[in-house]
Amino acid sequence: MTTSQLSAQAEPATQSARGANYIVNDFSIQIATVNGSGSQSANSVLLRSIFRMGIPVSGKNLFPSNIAGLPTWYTIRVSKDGWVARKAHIDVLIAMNAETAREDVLSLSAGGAVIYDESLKLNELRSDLAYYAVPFDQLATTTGADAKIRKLVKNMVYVGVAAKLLSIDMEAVEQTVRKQFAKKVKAAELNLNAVRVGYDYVASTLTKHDPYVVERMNATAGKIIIDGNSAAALGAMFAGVTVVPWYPITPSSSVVENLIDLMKKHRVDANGKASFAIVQAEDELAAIGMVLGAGWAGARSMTASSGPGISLMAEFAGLGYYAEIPGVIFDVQRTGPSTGLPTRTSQADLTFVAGISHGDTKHVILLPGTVRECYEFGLEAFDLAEQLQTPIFVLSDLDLGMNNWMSEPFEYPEKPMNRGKVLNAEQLEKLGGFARYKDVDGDGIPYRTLPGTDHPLAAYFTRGSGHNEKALYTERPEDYENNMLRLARKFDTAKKLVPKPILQGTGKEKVGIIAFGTTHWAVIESRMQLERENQLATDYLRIRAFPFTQEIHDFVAKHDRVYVVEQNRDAQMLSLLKIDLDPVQLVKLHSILHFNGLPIDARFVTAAIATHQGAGK
Amino acid sequence: MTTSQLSAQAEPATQSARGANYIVNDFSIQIATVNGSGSQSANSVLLRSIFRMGIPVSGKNLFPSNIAGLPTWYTIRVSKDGWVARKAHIDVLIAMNAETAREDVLSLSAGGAVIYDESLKLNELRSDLAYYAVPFDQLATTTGADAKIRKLVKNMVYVGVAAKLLSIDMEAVEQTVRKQFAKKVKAAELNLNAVRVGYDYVASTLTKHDPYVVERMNATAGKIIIDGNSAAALGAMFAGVTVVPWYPITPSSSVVENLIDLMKKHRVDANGKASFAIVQAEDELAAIGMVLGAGWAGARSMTASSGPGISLMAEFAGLGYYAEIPGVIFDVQRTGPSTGLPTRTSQADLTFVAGISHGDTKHVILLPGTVRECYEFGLEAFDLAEQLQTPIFVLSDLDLGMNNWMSEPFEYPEKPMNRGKVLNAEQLEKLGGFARYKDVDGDGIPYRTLPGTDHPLAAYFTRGSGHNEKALYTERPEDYENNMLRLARKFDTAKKLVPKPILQGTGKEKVGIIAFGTTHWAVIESRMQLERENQLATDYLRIRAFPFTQEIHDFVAKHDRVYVVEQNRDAQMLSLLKIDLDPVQLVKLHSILHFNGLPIDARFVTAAIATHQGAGK
Amino acid sequence: MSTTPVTPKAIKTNRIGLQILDYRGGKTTLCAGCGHNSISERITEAFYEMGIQPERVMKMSGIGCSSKSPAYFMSRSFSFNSVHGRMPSVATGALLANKTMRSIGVSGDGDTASIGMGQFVHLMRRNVPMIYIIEDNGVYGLTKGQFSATADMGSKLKTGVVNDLPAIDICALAIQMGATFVGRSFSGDKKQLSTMLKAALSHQGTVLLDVISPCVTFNDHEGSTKSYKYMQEHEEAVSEVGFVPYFDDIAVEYDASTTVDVQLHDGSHMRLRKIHDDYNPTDRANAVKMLMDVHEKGEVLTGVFYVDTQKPDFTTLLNMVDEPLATLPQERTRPGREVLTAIMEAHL
Amino acid sequence: MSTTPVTPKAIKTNRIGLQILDYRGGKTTLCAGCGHNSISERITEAFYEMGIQPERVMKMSGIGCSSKSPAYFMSRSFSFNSVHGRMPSVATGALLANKTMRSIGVSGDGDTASIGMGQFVHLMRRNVPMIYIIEDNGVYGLTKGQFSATADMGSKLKTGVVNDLPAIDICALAIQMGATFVGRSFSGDKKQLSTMLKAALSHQGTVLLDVISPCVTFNDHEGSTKSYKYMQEHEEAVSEVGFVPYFDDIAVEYDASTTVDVQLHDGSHMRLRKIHDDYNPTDRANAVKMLMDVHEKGEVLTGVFYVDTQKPDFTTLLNMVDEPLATLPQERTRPGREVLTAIMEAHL
Ligand SMILES: Cc1ncc(C[n+]2csc(CCOP(=O)(O)OP(=O)(O)O)c2C)c(N)n1
Ligand SMILES: Cc1ncc(C[n+]2csc(CCOP(=O)(O)OP(=O)(O)O)c2C)c(N)n1
Ligand code: SF4
Ligand code: SF4
Ligand SMILES: [Mg+2]
Ligand SMILES: [Mg+2]
Repeated sequence: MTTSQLSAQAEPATQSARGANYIVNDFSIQIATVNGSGSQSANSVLLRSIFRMGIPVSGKNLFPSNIAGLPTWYTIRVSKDGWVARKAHIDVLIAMNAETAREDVLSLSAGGAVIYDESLKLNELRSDLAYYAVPFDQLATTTGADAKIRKLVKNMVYVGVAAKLLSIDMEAVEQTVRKQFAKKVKAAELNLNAVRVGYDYVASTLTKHDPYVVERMNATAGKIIIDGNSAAALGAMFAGVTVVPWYPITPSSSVVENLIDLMKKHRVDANGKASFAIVQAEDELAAIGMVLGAGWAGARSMTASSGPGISLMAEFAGLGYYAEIPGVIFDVQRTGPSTGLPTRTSQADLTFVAGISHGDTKHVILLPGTVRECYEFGLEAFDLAEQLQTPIFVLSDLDLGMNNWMSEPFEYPEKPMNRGKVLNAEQLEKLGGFARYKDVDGDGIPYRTLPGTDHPLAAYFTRGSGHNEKALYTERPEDYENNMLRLARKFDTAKKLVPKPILQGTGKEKVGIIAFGTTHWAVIESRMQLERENQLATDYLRIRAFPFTQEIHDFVAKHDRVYVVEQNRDAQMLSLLKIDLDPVQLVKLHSILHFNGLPIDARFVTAAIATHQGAGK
Repeated sequence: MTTSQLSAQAEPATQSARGANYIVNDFSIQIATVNGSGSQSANSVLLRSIFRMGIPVSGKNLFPSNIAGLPTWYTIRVSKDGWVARKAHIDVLIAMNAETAREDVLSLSAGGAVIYDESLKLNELRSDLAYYAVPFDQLATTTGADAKIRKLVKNMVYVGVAAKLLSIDMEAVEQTVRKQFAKKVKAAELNLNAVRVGYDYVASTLTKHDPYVVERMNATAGKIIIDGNSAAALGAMFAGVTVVPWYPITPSSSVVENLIDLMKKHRVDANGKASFAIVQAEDELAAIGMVLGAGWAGARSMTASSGPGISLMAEFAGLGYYAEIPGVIFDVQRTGPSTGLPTRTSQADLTFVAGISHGDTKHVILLPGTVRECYEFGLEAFDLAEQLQTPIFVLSDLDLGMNNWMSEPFEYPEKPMNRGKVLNAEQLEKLGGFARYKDVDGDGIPYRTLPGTDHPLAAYFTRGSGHNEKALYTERPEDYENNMLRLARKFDTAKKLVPKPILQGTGKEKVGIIAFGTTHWAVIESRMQLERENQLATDYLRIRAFPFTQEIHDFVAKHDRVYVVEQNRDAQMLSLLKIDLDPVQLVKLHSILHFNGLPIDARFVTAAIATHQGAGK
Repeated sequence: MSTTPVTPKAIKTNRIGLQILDYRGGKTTLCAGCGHNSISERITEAFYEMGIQPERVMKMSGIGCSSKSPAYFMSRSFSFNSVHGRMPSVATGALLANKTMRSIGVSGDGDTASIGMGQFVHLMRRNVPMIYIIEDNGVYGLTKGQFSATADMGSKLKTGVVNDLPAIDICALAIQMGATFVGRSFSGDKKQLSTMLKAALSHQGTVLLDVISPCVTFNDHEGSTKSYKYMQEHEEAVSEVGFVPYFDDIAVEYDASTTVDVQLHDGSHMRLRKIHDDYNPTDRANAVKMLMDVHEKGEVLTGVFYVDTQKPDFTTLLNMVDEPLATLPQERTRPGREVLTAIMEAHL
Repeated sequence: MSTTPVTPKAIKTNRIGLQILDYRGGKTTLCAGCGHNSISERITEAFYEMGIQPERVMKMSGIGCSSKSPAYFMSRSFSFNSVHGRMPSVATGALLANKTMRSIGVSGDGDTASIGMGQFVHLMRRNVPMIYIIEDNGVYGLTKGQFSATADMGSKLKTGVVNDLPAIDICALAIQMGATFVGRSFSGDKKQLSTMLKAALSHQGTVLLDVISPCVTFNDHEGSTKSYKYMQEHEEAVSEVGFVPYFDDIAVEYDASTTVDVQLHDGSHMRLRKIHDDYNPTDRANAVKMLMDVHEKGEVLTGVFYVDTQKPDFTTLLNMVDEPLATLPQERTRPGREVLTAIMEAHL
């Protein structure tokens, strides 16, 4: 089942509190602009103003792989029920880009609204839409803003227009703008003024004739809005990360760029000295090499990258596995090679990362599905890396990492850091030395020492897998095999330590769904749709880590049919499941795949499952 | 089931033509030396002399990862039945290395023979062996050779000693030496003299009291002895390879080093001009980059490497897949990272290579199991690469690539080269242009042009997957998805073009075995053992390529139980099968894994299957 | 050349009857004002003016704003936008396959001096016959403005972050490593850049042109040493570059005491009129020293620093047949049956 | 230091009471006569003589015969034999984690100048505080004798194959790229190498020592420019290197007109007595020029070419706390509860 085989169906209109004429708190807005035009802060004001009114929202930025001048779409989904996945259909369009305006209008939902620059003359394209022509340039001039910044001001004008048309509280807008420009009072006033100009224009000139409105709710109190990369950076900071070599690459750069800001604020001591080193490496080979060097020497070290950079790390990743060195690698997944769709989302690095490097390597992977998990796994990954003495990959994606998501606020870590099995000089003295690769505790995890440990028996020689238990060079077949078996045992131990999957549903349905990462959001919405429209109750298990824990095996065992939904072409999660699950269970698994670079949406999942269930009946 | 859980059992002694006291043409000889001592040519003389007597042989060199001074073992298996897999047990030991002599003797089969330097005093170690003490230094002096080369001469002395003790024809030895030193008559005489000194010493001083002898047969006529890397080089030369960037790495270096010699001889024209470019690159990233550049520009291009180098190629390999560029990559597999066991064999790059690179990549892999296939697939790979417009990986291993194997001679390619779908200027003129990524023929393979094609519509812009059918940049979801689906179709087309698996057995047994690459040799011997000792008849399918062809699905479908035998820890072939086979079939599959760096042997396979069959009954 | 459209009289054409239009590329997607766009224009002109058949040209690049620019000139040429930092190997491979093609590579300072350093050095060392242009803006444009390894010590990002690592002088490095035609120019200096490109097209060997090309979005502010303003204030030409193409019969006079005349491989002449005192474009060690000395002073030298027309290029060293390897017929790449037979006999 | 064994009087010990035995490594597995083994001995001695606690030392390497050698000296130090060509990054990471450690890296010419070029350049540029030794034999020893990128043009393999690409002068490159202590020596020159190593141990910044180290198995024949014989005939010291460690109170006289005295970071003094005319160990551009000039003549310059004691090393630039980052307690690496609360509020 692939994307193009299914066309999304429009949502059934929900009854409005204001009466049948309105659709309240359940629609999506798309702002079509070009990148580099500075619309981001306007879009953010729009998003956060609605959020401030207590209404669940989500924002997704669809941007091109260049710096300025190409079409960009920002979509705000307003959903009283709290659905935050991408919604394929758009209800309200703010058409600021002449280049795409035609196509944008043509793809709107019937009954939709179009706010557009009057020069674009879009109102002749379709008769089933509500049109609002706005003389943006003229209004921008009215604001009295400098010619230099008039382009930016224009963006704030559309915020005002939308606010009035959609009944967004000006009070909420005002608070949002003041918060967003907290340190720049003048800019705040300027922007607010522009908003008002837009607002007033509508009030004085236009009549609303579309059904989309917002109404205050109380569904966002105490919630935060944040992107996954900022959350991951927070996790890393509170995990006590100290060494961060990196190399810029979209969509992972902001993990480290956020971290830099955070660390400069919160990890510099009274003398101005840093408890960290963040280094822009010359490439990803160097970044991962530094991570391993630092991890070997005892630091909590991480890097962040995306597909092409991850590919370059393959040799070192294997060395990390074999030489048993902690380190954390965030892979914020995107689509294809560098000249693929680098600014589109994907979940297609999974199988590659699971076994990255030649030879028998296996890697532990964490799979955050929420911004909160970006934070929590960001924390957790460092404990796991040091406990397991191995590189830990955290697989996020562009949708999670770069888009804005609502979330419960994050909790301060209560557990102290777990620095793993490290022997100090006193312990060595008591033990009379140690064998670096001996499985003392039966969990496959050996003890290590850190460079500088002040004991004549502390040192050992680190190399790949060509060593015996005492870290001495050997080519003996038995030693090699035993070491490989221990590494496999260690991987088994990982199963006990990684985050468990999360079950939703009664646990007693016949049909199960498995998903991971951002696919989650489409799946939970789809479950509601399936239940409502197809009378199909489902259970749902969200996988949060590789290797697979027992719950995953049990889930499949307990269901008659299990849909594995993911955002890649090659059914990567399904493949890993096939390798690991009891073979008798595998007939139950069915793949639902989405891989066109856009975030998966609920309608796609629902249609695929409904069709398949129909066929399977 | 792992190596150490099973200990090999001694072969039942076979009846000798000379009477019950002899074991004829069915034993193994191990020469224990240190590397850098020049024993290679002596060992080769021994191997080839027996071969020249018409007796099937195989030779395996177990060498350390350094240049000189560490223990090295060369094993010659003499097998009238033509078994050439490694045999775990050694019958005749030539102990030249004091460091390992004790252990070497202790690991001999009962009733074995030991030829050793008298100074080593090994004869007190065990009472169940036949000992032959030889004063090697003294004999070497007797030869009258210069002090400088006496060390080398000593090696030839043990050839003479073994020849006499094992009844190897001196005539065969003489012919072998003369052929080996064809261009150095003096060296031939010197060596022959040393052989005779050893021979005469035994004749005059020692009495044979072990059972191992050779007797002329007629089982090697017309056969050649060659290593897989030389064979692969031959294949590449006759495939018309033109651009060969490479970076040295054991055990792949000799692919290119042999190729250099061959090309200098056979691919330089009368004016001394080369029809090729072989370039030592600065690393494997550069090597694969040059392969892609050359393949894009229309050349038949290849490189050869091993695990660490293959890992470094990950990003480019993905680009090759997405940008659809032909190229051939030989991966001569070894064990672990660079500091693993780089001079030991392995089949552990399979899953990594099958999906090498981030994103949804899939690669075509050829899996030679014989030296002849190294040649044939060496040829085939270039046709496939150009037909499919994609990188083709040829997975050999150290055992196949660097050891000596008997083979039928190779056949001259009768098919003309298939250069794939390339449009020239006239065709373009007729067609009025072309769309680089359009699936004109429904096989997923588009047409391409080569740089320099003299037509204004010939050029196109090559990038990864961010393009439409016309090779123009796009970020449209539909275009992206369609292109990905076409690539998947192309991969399906590959199934029709790759070498089919080979079936052995009636095809009607209940138990099947699947293997690939060098595991083949242990499996065929094991089938005989299973049939003879366990009354277990088996069918056997040797997989020769990925993606899997229909025959593989059918084979599994037709059998009740199928053992997948391979030389890695993680059951890599089994994993790929699990992903691709009909899930209902998977319960039948069982893994037999060998991963201690030594080539797998038949006894290991037999014991594993016998045990499992017992358990399964 | 049968496919070249017949041109009506009025339209301006070059030596081989093509219009400038035939050398144009796709519409740029780079920022308005980006230096890279000016360089694309100069490249277009140079190939047009030298009358080079576009189909005989390979345009190679890595990844970055700069590396996109081959899409914006000469659409009739063959182009390969490869991976980040590894264009040198791809370009080398393509030239080995077809040494009869001309090759122009476009890279960025990040693409070359950071991730690409290894391959870059080895391309120079091999003297691979191509024009290698670095569109040098001191930052990673496409990933939004981080410092690259050519950023000068002390230069500032928009955010105020100061670079505390020394800049790599890519020209000094290229000369040391073996490139045979090395110069620097500025995207804003039409005349110099055009002349240097045309001369580069006449050279057989590695031409390395480091073209300062301001990033208007991320590195064109006060405190940047790669801004238009900084370049206007600190550019110092080491020589005036003149060029007389081989197909111009005009004998241009020059003063031998102030001007070095270099005859290039295709018979064209490059005339380098000294401006800088230490200037000697044929002395490698001296050229490196001059660059290092001047760099310390904060000046940006431009011009042709070094040229060597004697050193054989890489394809020559390999002693290949004259025709492209890519399209040699089977008869010339598959040895005969008797060769295999003989080899098999040797292994009997 | 409680764990240091008490030594009976008669046995020779160093400043910190350790015997030379405490600095020994495992038995070498390199070829008898390999230059690398001599270098291991010199390293052992230098650390012993300088009285450096072995546990305070990290031994880093890539892949190659040379890169194995850390196993053959100082077993009481911590060692990381990493991957081919990427030791610089691993060493950098380790020093970031623990800048209080000393770091010595051993690499080969293949490991550094071929596959490792990218990382090498950037290590130099950062002036990472470590001693980086290239055991330079002009070939890949461990893969059986192919040319590396430091092989001289025209030098011959045993098989007769001639190298037709120019050698990379790794010292000239290191100086240009920013290393702050750059010299060349010869594995056979005990005195010079020992002295340079001891001085190197007193320097805070990147020390690059290119040590010609003949490969007796693959590159010690006639026609090689990296053989013992060639070195004996062509070595030309640029200066005599003297060293007065900080813990020796002796004031050694020297002639300031012929000798440059360099005070190193730990207070030791290096005395460089000029032999070569152009010698000025504090002039970067000049040092590069001298090396390039001499290299053309086929001579092999040895000695300390360049030293800069002013430039801050990389760990200093990063302005880290004094203690190793690796072992900072949780209180210093996990900000307090109130920090998270405030951040959460900002995102409300
Ligand atoms: C392996 C890899 N790492 C990182 C990236 C992300 N990336 C794209 S362009 C770029 C830097 C480009 O800088 P430069 O070469 O200076 O070009 P500019 O954009 O400044 O012209 C980076 C880091 C990538 N595409 N591939
Ligand atoms: C990625 C990778 N490529 C290739 C190799 C094979 N290899 C091992 S050592 C070596 C060259 C070593 O040369 P050099 O650094 O000069 O060291 P030497 O042995 O001469 O001391 C190579 C190519 C490897 N281990 N890893
Ligand atoms: S970001 Fe900079 S380099 Fe990139 S296109 Fe814009 S101005 Fe040019
Ligand atoms: S091969 Fe050469 S470099 Fe390697 S150990 Fe032997 S002599 Fe040394
Ligand atoms: Mg740049
Ligand atoms: Mg070397």
